[in-house]
Amino acid sequence: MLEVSEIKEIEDILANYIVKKDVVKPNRPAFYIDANNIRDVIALLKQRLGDEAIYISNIVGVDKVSDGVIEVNYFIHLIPFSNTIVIKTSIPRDNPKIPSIIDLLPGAYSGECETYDLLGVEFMGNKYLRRGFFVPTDVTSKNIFPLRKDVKV
Amino acid sequence: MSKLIKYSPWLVHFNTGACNGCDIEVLAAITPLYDPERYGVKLSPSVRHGDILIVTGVVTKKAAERLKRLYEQMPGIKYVVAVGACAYNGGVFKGSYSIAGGANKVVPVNAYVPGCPPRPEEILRALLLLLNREKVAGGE
Amino acid sequence: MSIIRDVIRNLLSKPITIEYPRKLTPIEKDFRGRHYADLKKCTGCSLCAIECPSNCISMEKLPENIKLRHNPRGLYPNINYMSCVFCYRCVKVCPVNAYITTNEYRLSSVKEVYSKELTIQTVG
Amino acid sequence: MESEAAEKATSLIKIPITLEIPIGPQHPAIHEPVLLKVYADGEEVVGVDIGTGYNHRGVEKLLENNTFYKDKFITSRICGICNTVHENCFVRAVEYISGMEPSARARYLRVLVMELERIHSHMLINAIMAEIIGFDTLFMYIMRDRELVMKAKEIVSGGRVLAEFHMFGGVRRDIDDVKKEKILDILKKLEPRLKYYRRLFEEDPTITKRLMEIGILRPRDVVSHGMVGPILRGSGVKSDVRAEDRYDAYNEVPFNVIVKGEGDSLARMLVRWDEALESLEMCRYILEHLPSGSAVVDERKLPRVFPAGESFARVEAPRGELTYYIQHIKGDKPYRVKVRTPSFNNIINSGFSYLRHSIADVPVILVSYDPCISCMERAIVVDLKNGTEKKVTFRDIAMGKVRLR
Repeated sequence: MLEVSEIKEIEDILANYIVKKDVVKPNRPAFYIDANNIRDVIALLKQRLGDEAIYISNIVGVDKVSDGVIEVNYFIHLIPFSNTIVIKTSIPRDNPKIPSIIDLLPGAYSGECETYDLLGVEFMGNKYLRRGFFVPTDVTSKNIFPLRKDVKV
Repeated sequence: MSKLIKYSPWLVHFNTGACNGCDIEVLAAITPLYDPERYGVKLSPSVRHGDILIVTGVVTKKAAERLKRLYEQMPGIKYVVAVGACAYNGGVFKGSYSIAGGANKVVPVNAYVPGCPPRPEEILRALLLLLNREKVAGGE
Repeated sequence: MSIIRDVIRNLLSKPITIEYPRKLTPIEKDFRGRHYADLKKCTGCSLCAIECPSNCISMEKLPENIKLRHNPRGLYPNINYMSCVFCYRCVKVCPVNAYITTNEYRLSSVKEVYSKELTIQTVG
Repeated sequence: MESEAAEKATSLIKIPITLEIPIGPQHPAIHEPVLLKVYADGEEVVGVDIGTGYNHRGVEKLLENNTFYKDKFITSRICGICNTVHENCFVRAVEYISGMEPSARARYLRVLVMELERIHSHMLINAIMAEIIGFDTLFMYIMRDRELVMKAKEIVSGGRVLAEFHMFGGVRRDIDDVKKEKILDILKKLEPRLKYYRRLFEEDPTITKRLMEIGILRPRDVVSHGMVGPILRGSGVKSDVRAEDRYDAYNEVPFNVIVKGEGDSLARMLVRWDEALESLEMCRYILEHLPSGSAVVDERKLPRVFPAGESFARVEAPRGELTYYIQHIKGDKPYRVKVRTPSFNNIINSGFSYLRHSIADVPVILVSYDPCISCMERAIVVDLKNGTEKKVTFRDIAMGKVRLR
């Protein structure tokens, strides 16, 4: 598990980016950051903890219809601390754009392509985004992103 | 079942988006423990020689037209066995946007094997039922 | 070290094949097989039909000649075995434990197989 | 990843939709609908594009439209070979939100079912690897011995493949002493066979010649591409979710994490054999130290509505780290469920690892990742220069019988 000292260490690495702190059950520290400095946060983590220390475990897009925002959460696993931290960002729902981290962490290729195909989040700088990565053609032809909440599929 | 393929039907197996639970049961059904080769049943090296098409999995829309093309590529006398609850009408995945909802919506199905996944013996017995080669004990 | 010794030993030993339809394979007695409702206990509350993950239980009217005091609505669950995934959610969630479970797995056929006759037989 | 590699490639291998392992005419084949476009320059692979989407069943949209109880049965059918692990991860994610606590006996039984599944999943992929390199007899032996583990799983959970064993707050069935004895002597029969196969994979020349030094992955590449599980541990990175999260009974059951440094296909398969042996020891420990108490939970008294919350559960699937993220606002239906399976990272991000290998090694490397949507059978070899197309079976590629130029 993640001791307090380790959380302290991560916090001061990311000190000037964190907007709000939170905990995702059971004990994953979560940090809200502004959407367009995701690249600096990942670069900082890689540089401070080393190349073999972090891998991107998961990219989750959540469509929050009520407050008109798409929440993009990056789950990054830190091998030395043996726990996963969550970096939460939120982008406007009508024109969801966020810088891609595929050149920093090539592991994000599958997560970004899927989030684009299912939720329509545009990852700027990732040239492998295409519709039909997962979704069948008759849904893509109607230009629908199936995981959007206001969509009838 | 026509006389020509009654004694050596070859299988073609197509996974139209299954959780591969049925696939490993089809795999177990063909290993020597149950040994379908006693009845001449074995896997055909290519679609062109296949007689029985085993369909597993919920037929996703993307895999549906491949299933149709595969069915047309098979020679004249052909039978389709839908293995598992998903191949019948989608099983627990009913209502999802990306499935065509059952193999009988794409190809004519001759026999259904219920279960999730069905036991290997049950898959073998369904083939024998289709072949009506055996006074199959129990069940109809 | 290679596999030859094992191969020779297997060549000389008896084949492990079970001649399936003639000799039946050993099945655990609590293997999740065919299950059907017992009308002596079923109260027709249709909770199993709501809870079934693959929606393969349809509640049907009892035939006219059967009147059951504990089943005022006169409904009983009819399971479509082709679409059933044998997860036994209905067996576990039934408030009166009205399901009879067997380890019968030989159910394949050319058309749908329902649990209607078995359920009616429990009373009829 | 490498579509710009197409220019200098001289031939392109398009592997069509039905990807089956070429287990020869009389063998079964696991067909998984994935499309692998291999751009080859002569014999050497220049680029690989992985086409996905044929197995997409829209599970996440389905999970949002169904109650938690129906979701438990849908999640355990996402992958048939590792269904107890999917169940466990989803059930624990909900337990973190709702605060339910399974009893000690239930936690032990959960680990027992997951470890039995790890043994049969590792045996299956080693059998398929033996098949890929043309070692048919070994495939048949491993599949015959795997039936023992399926019988043990049937005794514990009532189902050969799909165990339906977990429920929020505990398990759905219990085992008594008769079943315990039956499983113990199954494990006693299984142990010599597993040790025999492990030694065979290490010393048999037909296997080591094909697997050694093939698909070497440096730790830095493996971690940066987000690959998980035996691939990570085969390249010397010590990261196992069971040791990190210590969920269920993994803090009480002694086990050690297997790490090998070579990073080639043989190291990955040996990590899997060692893990299977480790699981067997854990199962034996669990059966002998099973705490008393009630493990079965009464599904009639479970709450239908859960408090709002957000949880991220991780579990060590046979193929790697499997994670479930649930966001729940109100009612009995989750607001968002994200399932990230190990093969999602291992296969889709693995395009980089086939480079500079000969085409005959592409199937070996692909199967060493234990793809849950795996394996290819027939390839259409397109000679870009004179545009001829040639149909060749994947087995011939794997056996190196294909002369491209």
